[in-house]
Amino acid sequence: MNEELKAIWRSLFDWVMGNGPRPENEVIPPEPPPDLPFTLKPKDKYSRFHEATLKERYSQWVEIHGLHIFSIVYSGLSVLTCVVVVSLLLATVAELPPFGDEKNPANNEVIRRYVEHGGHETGAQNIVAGLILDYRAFDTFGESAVLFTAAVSVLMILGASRRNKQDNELSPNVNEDGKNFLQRGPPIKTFRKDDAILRGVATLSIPVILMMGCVVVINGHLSPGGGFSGGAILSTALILAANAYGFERVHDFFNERTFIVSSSTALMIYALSKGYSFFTGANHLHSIIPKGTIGNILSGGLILPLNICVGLIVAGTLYGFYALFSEGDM
Amino acid sequence: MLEKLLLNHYEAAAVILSGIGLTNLLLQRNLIKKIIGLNIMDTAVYLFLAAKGYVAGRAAPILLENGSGGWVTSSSVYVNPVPAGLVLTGIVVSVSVTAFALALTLKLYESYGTLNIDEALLRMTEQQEELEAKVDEAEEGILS
Amino acid sequence: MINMFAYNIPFVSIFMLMIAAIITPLLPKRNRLPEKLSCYVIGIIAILSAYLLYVLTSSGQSLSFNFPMGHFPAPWGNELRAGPLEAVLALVFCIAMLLSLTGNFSSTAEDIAPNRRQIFCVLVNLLTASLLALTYTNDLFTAYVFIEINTIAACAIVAVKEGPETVRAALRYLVMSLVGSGLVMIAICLLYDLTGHLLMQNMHGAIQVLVTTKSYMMPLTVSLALITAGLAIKSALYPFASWLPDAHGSSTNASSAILSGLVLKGHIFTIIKIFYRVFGLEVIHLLRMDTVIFILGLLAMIMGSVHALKQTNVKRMIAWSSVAQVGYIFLGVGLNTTAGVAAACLHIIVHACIKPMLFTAAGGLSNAAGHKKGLHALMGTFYVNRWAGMGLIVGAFSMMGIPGFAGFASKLSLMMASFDHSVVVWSLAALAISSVLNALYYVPAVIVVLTHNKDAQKNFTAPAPTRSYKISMFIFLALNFYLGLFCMPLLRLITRGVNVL
Amino acid sequence: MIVIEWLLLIFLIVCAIAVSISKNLLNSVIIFMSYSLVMAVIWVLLRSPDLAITEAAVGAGVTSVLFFLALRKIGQMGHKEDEEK
Repeated sequence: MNEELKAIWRSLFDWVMGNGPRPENEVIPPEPPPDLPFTLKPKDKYSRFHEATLKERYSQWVEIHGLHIFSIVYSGLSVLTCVVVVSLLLATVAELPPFGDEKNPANNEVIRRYVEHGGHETGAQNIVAGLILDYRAFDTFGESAVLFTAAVSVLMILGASRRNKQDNELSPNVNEDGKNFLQRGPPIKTFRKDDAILRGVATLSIPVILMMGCVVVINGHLSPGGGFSGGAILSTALILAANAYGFERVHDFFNERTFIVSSSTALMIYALSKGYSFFTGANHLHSIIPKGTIGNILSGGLILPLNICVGLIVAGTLYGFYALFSEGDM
Repeated sequence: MLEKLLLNHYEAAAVILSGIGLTNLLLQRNLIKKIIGLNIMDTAVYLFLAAKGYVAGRAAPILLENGSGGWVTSSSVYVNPVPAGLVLTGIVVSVSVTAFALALTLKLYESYGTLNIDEALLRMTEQQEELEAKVDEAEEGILS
Repeated sequence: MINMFAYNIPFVSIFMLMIAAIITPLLPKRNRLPEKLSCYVIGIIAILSAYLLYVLTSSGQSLSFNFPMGHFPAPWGNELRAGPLEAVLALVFCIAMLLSLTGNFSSTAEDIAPNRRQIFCVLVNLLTASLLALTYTNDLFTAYVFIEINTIAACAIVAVKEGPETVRAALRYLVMSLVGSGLVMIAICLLYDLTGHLLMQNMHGAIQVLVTTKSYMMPLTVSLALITAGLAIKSALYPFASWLPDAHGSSTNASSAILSGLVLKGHIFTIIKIFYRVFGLEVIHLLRMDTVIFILGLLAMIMGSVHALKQTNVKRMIAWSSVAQVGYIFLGVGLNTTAGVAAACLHIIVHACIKPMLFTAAGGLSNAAGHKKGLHALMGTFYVNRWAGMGLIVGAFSMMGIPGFAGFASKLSLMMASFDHSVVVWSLAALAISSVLNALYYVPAVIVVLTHNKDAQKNFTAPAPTRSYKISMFIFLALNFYLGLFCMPLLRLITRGVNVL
Repeated sequence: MIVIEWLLLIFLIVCAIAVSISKNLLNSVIIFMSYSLVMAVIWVLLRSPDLAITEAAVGAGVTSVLFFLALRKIGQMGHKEDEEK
């Protein structure tokens, strides 16, 4: 028993060390002549049976299967992470106040004032519009600033790249060097298609979309919608026009300069009017802005002009994103 | 616990979705998928908020007319408007972030030809080594 | 009690920066007008903040006030809040931002193309506005919105220097930041659901009620953990700090200085505010978050320095040292006492003054060595640009905690704060080890810079440092010595501010 | 009504998982678009028409367009257009 164990252990040891099983009647090879180059010397006396050591086998195995196994382990770990996060959050959700119950802590005196006095305090029929553009207007101002930040950042990243590229194309040497230094992706193509169907549909639908967008923007204080969603609808009209008639036609009235000037001006009007209302509110001064009667189109104090400003900013910015992403320029 | 989860089914779905989104954002290696994961996570959180604002049997927060030319302003008629306001802000934030992240992704692809940040690092080090080797060769050439 | 003018300062400073950011794209690009505008606006706001600080503390007691944004009082509208701590942080943020901009005026011009420089100024203005808003805000959702502005602007000023490496670093930074803001958003939703408020003091009241009745403890714990984790990712607490050296090491010097000195601090101060004003120290202790923060802080102090030891690029070394310094701040927060938080705030201020100086100095030195950033390439650069060399030496001594330099003051106050705490052994040991490790990588840098190197010095062709560089470096050095020698009044001021927080 | 709610929620989760495991980026983006549309429907059910309009215009509209443009730029959208050109 002991001997057997020893033999098994021995063979295991040999396998790990890479010496292979030792034959019964082993003939030990003679020592190689000393004048042979060092590299040709056999590794050890069992060299005939030399196999790769465990380490070598491991590295070979890793070379062949490593990436595959790694990706499997990685996705397994991802799923595990996901399950852990989800179960933790589910355990939390199970203890939260019940769904749809009017006794929840969120339905408190804050909400009561928004609903009961929101109408005559802000003049807006849509309580949400009154909430975001009057009660909590600072958040909404921050939100427009986020959009502005993203717009200038995207303009910086993509707008400048296109100009540099053109410079590179002008001087082939630079381009060559650039290719040597960095392997570039496939060249970015621009598409110009003359599609009669698209053009016809666009001619019919662009006025409708524009009108829809304007209605959503202008009725922001009366019905669902408002500056942001209306602006997004307006920008889709611009995008459709750019697709159907080509960018040049849209560039005639809307280029980088107009974009910057219009969105900065609109944001400036927004900031100044909101700043006036914050200032008067905080210092308990009388604000000259009338509230109007609820339900009229000219009501809600600053909400209507603010919605129009936001609509302009959003339409310009989202179209700007589109133009920068597809053409790399405006 | 399961009963409560079934009661809070919107919230439960929202946290499952946000968990999936978070995992995608953290662990997907393709940047486009990371960004989609970000969007999934954000919308899931907004779903959670919107579900928290819902009160059974109440109307959307737009003032209704009562028969006599006035407005119904009882707070037991409308759902909670605050989550809607917060989510509106949040949607703008997530579209801005998406556009910015996509722009950076395109730029990364232009420079490295890959959508994977780690692979980009690998390529950068390879290219730097090549460049250094070239510089060394050139220096040796000058010396000789 | 507070005059009309001082009362409006928090609102006016945020709004001035916003309007400066909006107007900058319309300005002509010549004469570096956009940068001058940013500098002037930030300088004016620094003066205003100093005046606010004076008004709030001159009468002997610490005043604080709330500023409603709009016509509606607190739980219905947004609100800003200003106290001595907020004022002092706003002052320091503005000064550090101004000096980072002016000190790196020429290197910014070298690194960034003119059409990008204008956008860089827009981003800097927005970043400062968001930092001030994070400092002053009293509303959790407003904090979230400004954290997002901060995220986008911070990633964009990493990518403002052209080149593939910055894009990669910015993307990595962006992904980690977005994970962080996602966690913060989930936590804010949970807290809103539990309390029904978004305003900090109303949330505080509701949470106290929840804790005394022992209801919803599990969601409360989860939301606290999520919001802390989210902000810790953004402020590069150690296990989440892998993005930091790339972002801070590869960007232009001004961006590195701003990011390391200020952006991290804005998020850390938000954590402090949430701990103090939303949860309260007892609740934090009850939910065991102080222990977690303390342990992570200890880990960051050691591991940040260990990573910094391995670096050969000077900017990456300084960036990893930021990770260690963030660990010090979290150590103070994790002590969970007024003295601990005050020491953490003091370290925020000290680090906001030292780190931009170190980055500016490193930028000047590597500029002197012909834009090489490897440590060995800087040999003898002290004799080319003595201002930058002085900056590096003083900053290094300060980081090591040599008495008389700014870092010593904050380390001493951290030590004092941990004495009345049960974990004193741990924090003292970590402070000692971390200081030794700091010395291990800063001393060689100082020696390299001071070593005469005749061969290489002939090749240095850098222009002499500009006047703005000298002036900013002088102010940095002066601030450093002021903080090192006369920090006790400042610490008392901060303690008063923490008490009324 | 409750059945529809459940169906929509399950659809959302299936979409999210499909986005994560799909090999083709174009498929992922299209699935994400349908996810956004269903989310807009759910917000109508939750009495938040403002959100529904915004999500339909932004999430399903503009965000998806941005994704499509990005995919076209990196050449993952199929090559029909190239051939025509």
